[in-house]
Amino acid sequence: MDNNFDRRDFLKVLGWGGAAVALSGCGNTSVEDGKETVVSYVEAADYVMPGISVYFNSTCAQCDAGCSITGRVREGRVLKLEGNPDSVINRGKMCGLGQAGVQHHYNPDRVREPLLRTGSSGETITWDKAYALIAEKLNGVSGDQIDFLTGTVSGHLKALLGNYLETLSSKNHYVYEAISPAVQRAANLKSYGMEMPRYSINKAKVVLSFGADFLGAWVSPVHFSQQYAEFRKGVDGQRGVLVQVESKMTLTGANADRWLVVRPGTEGILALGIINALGVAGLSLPANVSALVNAYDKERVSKDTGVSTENLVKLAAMLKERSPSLVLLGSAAEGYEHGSQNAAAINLLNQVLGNVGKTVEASASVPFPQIAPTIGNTAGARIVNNRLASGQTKVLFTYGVNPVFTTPAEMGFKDNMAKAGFKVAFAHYLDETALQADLVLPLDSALEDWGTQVAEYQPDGVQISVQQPLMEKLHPNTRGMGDILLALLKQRNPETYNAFDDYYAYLRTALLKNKPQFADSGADDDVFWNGLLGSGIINVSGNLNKLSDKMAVDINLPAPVEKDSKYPFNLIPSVSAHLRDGRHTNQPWLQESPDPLTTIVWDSWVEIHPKKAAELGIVEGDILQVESKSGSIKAQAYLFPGIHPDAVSIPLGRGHEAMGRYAKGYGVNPFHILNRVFDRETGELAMHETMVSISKVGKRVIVVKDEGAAGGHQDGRRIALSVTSDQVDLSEEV
Amino acid sequence: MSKRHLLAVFSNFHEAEAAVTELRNTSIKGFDSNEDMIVKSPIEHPEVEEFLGDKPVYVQWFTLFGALMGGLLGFFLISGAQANFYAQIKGGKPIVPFPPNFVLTYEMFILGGVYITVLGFLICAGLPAKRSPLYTSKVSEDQIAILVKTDEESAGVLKAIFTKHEALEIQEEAGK
Amino acid sequence: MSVTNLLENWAEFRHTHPVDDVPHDPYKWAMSIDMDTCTGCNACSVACYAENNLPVVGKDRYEHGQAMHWMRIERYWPEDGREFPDQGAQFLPMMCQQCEAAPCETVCPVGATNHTADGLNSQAYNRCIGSRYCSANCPFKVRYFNWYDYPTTENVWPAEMTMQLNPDITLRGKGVMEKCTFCVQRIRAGERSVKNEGRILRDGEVQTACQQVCPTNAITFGNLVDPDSRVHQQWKAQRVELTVDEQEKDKEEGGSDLRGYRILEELRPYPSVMYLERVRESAI
Amino acid sequence: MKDINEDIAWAKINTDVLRSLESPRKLYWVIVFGALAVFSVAVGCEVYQYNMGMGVANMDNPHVWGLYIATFIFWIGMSHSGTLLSAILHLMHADWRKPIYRFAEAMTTFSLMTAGLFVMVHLGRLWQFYYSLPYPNDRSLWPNFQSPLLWDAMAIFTYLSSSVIFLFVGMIPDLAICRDHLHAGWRKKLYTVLALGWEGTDRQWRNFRVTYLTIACFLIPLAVSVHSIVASDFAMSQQPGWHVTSFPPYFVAGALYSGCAAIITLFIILRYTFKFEEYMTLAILKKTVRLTFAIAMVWTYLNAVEFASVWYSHDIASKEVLIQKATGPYAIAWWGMIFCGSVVPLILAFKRFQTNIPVLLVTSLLLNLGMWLERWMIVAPTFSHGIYPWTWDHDQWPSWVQWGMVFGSFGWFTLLFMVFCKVFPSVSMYEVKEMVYHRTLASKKLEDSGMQESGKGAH
Repeated sequence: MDNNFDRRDFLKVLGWGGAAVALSGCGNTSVEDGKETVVSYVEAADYVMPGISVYFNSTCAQCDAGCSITGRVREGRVLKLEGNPDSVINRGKMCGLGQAGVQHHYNPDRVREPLLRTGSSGETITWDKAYALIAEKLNGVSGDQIDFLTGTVSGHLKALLGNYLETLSSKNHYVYEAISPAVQRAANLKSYGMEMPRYSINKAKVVLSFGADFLGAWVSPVHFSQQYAEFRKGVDGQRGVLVQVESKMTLTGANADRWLVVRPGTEGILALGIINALGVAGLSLPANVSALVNAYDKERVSKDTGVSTENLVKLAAMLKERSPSLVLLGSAAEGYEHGSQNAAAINLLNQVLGNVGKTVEASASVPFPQIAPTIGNTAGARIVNNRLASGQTKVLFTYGVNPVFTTPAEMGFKDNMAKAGFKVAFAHYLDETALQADLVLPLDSALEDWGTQVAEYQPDGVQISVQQPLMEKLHPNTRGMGDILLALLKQRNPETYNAFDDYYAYLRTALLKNKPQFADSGADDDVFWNGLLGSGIINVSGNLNKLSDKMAVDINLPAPVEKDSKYPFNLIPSVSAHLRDGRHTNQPWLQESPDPLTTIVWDSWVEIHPKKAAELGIVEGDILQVESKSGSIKAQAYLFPGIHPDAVSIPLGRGHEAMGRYAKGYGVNPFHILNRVFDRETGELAMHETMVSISKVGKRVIVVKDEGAAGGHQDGRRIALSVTSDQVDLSEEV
Repeated sequence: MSKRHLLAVFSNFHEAEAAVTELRNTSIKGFDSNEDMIVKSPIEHPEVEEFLGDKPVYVQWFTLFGALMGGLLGFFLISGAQANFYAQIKGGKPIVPFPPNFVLTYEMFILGGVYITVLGFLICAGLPAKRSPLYTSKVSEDQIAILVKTDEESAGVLKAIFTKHEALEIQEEAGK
Repeated sequence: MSVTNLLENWAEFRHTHPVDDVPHDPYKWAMSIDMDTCTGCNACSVACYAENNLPVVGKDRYEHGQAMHWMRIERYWPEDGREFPDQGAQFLPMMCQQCEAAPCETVCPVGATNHTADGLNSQAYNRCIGSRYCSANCPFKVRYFNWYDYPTTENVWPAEMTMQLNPDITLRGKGVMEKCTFCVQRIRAGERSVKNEGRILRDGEVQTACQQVCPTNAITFGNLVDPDSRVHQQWKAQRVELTVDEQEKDKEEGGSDLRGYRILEELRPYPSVMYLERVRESAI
Repeated sequence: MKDINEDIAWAKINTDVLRSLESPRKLYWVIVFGALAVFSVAVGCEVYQYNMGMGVANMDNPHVWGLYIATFIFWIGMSHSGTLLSAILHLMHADWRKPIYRFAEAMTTFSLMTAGLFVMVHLGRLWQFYYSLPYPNDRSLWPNFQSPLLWDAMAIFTYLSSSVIFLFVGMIPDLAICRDHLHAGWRKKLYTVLALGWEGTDRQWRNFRVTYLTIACFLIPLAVSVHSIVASDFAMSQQPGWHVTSFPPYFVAGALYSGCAAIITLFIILRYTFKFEEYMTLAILKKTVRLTFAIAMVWTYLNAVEFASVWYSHDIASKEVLIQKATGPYAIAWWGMIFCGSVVPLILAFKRFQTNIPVLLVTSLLLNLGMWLERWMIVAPTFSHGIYPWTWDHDQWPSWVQWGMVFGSFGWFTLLFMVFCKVFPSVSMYEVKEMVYHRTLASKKLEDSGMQESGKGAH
């Protein structure tokens, strides 16, 4: 038997199977219909075993954490995604968002043909025509008039994209992520010498988190969840203690031993207050730090932040006693005009506690800079928006972003987009941004496409994750992003790129070129390649970054702002682990998966503290108008005890006006009422700086949620039990 | 010897009773007061049973049989079915649990009792019956009737007794 | 003949299960869930949708309480009137507890729900007539009824979405009761495959979808009668017995410092799921 | 006041009752077509629900039972009055039952048939209902005999068939009357067949008496068992508010209560529609009313017992369900039940209202409303506020499909009842004759002894 099997032939076979199933599902009942796509099970290919599932490794593309997945494939259809146990990132586990990847793939609202806008209507065109059109439109446009706005990119796609930009002589690649810990990266670079060090929650005895939702949506949640499980089991038998400081309870806050509600924006003050208290408790502080925190005595800090002095002292005592600890910071601390200062203060606390090098460790950098991830931030969209507004951009390409949905309405991205002569959207769905484009090019789903991914957060060395198709294309006229870029490159530079039939060939060639760095011996190309696809993972050691531990004391925190009588509430746009910035809202499992804290499904809500609600006469289900300086939205009220009484919170991700049947028309979009306020140092959008007023509009609805009329009370029954650590003996546990 | 039927209709219960008593006490050839006399009445007269003399009723035996068989059948059918049901364990109870089976046995006991009693009634009362040779719809209104069967020659004697007791009407079977 | 069978095996038919018997040979599937590591992230619930062909019912039907989440995450708040939940919320993954003495089984008029020899509470969809008595009698309310014909309902599985459906399990039409099965399709496949090798399943060879996905390994599933299984060791360490309505350790003076317990144990359903209490630090 | 005029001619009894079988009045047709229209609402609802799924009834996942089960119990309860009047009072020789027991028995039969419909429409897969029947099959599949629902099915089947038999056996002499006195036509043929050749012979009467008595003896424990089994549907479960020891007697009392109330209603309607004033006399009505009052008080007492035993128990969940009933979203219905079931019947204690037909009509309807509410309040609150707080659900409200079905069932019942009244004598002619006969004898005896006594006195 010929052992030199070809993965692509195999996929063709698989594809027939998939197509056959698809056709029979579409009502082709006649035997003659589509007989060319029928797979003979009498003479089935080696890989199709009717009734037997086969498993292929790939990489999850639902977020940028780079979890490795194993797809269960049967009769040519991918059925379910499971975690790949060999990955150091997710170690065989997954999150709900990752599970829903199949619904991204099978989504009935995917774009299936290239679409060209003519006036107010659109038409489907062929790919040849689309490529020709791009070539035509790029003709005579100078490089600096061409902008690429993409989400986080890494791997060979990034390399290819860089090459394309080079042939266009454009440097305008802007990477945009609406929800991104960019302020923190800048602060980390100052404090630790690298943007994203490795955090070892599992080695810490105490984790103090300033709004870092590491169990929900922060950086690499599946990885941190596993660390968290180990942390709870304890180091040296001592169960880890989690203290969460934030103004609105996140999923992580809900799992904390002590959840401290803090006045919005005063996280930095609290961090300095803890340093002060540590000093008082006897921890020796460097003189400059001591001078910095001198003014932050417990009474003042308590007054400013709302955290009681008792808690402050207890917390400091525990941090001092139990070492190592770990201090994390998340979006709740970053999202202010003084976000960088908050971040610096919090990092300083980590340094004072001596955690750097123990629980904050050096990360490895990717040895191939051309495939290292380029991380997005909100500045990307801001710059493109300005360029569009001033007419500097003539041709705009968007990929993996939806700025019309995720930027504040005040920025006017939608209107500014119209000023560009030609907009091309590489898209899976007709989302809000694609609707504004002149040309929409349909992409393969992540389960149909080739690629490599390198995650920003690398827990151990560097893991390059390989993405391979789990089944043949569902729709014949979608293309992989790599294939499109290759086709576009061939337009500009045929000599170099005609050598590659397609992106697959490019990828294989590129990876084989680096074989010596990946494989321990000079293995045969095919053996190496098949091994690579089999594991789905390439582990390289990478270069360990140098961890610095320079205590920066030039921290200048503003006093807490007084309440504005017109807009008395802080608006906290909350990030849910499933919906993130709204790019997955059209996956019905995620829409119907209850928000963990409120259990609400399919809709948006305004969280308000019950005490405040009672003051204002608000009950659950009242439709509230939430108004900021830059706009207003209406959503149902939900009385939520885990929020500061002076804050209200609306989750991000819903409120789509497009994107298909499962997303359109459900909920509201708080991105649109965010004020245009930016972090002073980094220029990142200060997401938590929007002040709002709320008013009842006189309508009441039934809140659609899983929680029953008891409202999360057990009513004296022994259902979900809790015990304090001194009453329980964990030593004998298995 | 040929027999013929006579039907005497009385409006007064006491007259009928007197007639019956006389018939019972009179010896008439070819006429046995136990066998050949039927009293038809519009209502159930307990007195009729008295003056007609002891006539046994056997319906109760049917009842006893029916009820016992119903109960036994119920219990064994149900327990037998349970013992043969291939996936049997339910709720941590034995496969043949007594309390529910007793409830059902009880119902079957009653069901058997009622059904067989009615069957017994039909058998004992001879229903459904052919219509007797002489009948008057007055019986189902307000009058009481005595149907007798006798020899041709004794008919006159009977008629005389009926007339004596002020029978409203005497029907005779058409001669053969 | 039924009556002969009845009389011959009388003693066997009068055994009380599982108290009198040692019926769990070689398997008794059970679970334990550590609520100290469960974060309430809902990954298990989504995995259950993916594995078990659960319909997404949509907003209107969710509003009418007709959701089909076999695995639901309940979120509880402290009830002592404190202003802020400063010890967080408490999450409880709740699914069919696969009771050994299941209240649902006795009441089904057609015997659609039974107990299997390996200790599962099974549900025969095509036997179910939809009297819903089982749900009425379930203390945990973890049975879900098909109020509509979801396979033919618009936007439940439109077009290509049907290709995702797990062919190992049926789609349930209207009028049928369903519930968590402990991923019985995986168990059966596993049992069959090792039967050829003449052995029984080892710990970890069969995982439920929720267990497999759980990012914090809060869910342990396995064979309770296998001394090498983690679930067996956990139950043993926590001194939780399957067939009692009150654990010995709870009868001891001063209570127990072990955190294993079963929900509504006092109703005597003998649940097969042990929960481990959430722990909260006392020093802060 | 006499229960019946003793001088009434037997022939007149025949003509009066038989008149009700012929040439219907316009009012009759109005009622029949009205009932048909009402019933068609239920048919429409069922067709819709059958096609769409049970969801259109707006039940939800903890709250899986609704008005269907509540109304099922209501109709089962209604059926008990027939047995009470014909069997219990028969054994107790209360002869005033005689003019009214026939329609009460018919009511038993038809309300059981109505209740059966609710079992059917309640099923999620109606087309597979036969799975619940114990029929032999190759696969040794049997229904689950442990399920109280199966006991229910068995008890109701027994009860329905026994009631039909009892009704029929008791009617044979009357069918003979009909056969003898009606004009030729299809009816005459029908009665000829059904009368089985009854001629009122001494042998027939003798066996008839024993049979009737025996079945009556069976029917009493049967009726008690039927409603205590219905109570077991709830009491055998573990749910708070259902798991109550006193449920079986409570259900039986409730059943007799609602049945008696329904008898009063139908008594008044029949008396008016068929001009039965001479047979359905006010004196009998008065006795029925007093009986109803007594049962109302028994029911009230059992209600109080139930509340008290829940209140003083340590079963927190049950206690909360009770509090929830009185204060939650069902409070109106619950207090309505208390008012209609325990307060309204106090009217019946007043002599002047015991024969006041308008007052009694309204009262009896209110009593039945109260009893219907009682059944709903047994079923629903346990679901909406059960043992497991997470699934509490206080928003569930039956949809129009459920209400339509409940409404339509009254049409179905009325239809059956009206057809029965036209085809079969709704007053037992032979027993009224017996009643008149025995009363005459009794008063004659009284007169005789009275004369003797007065004679003695004259001495």
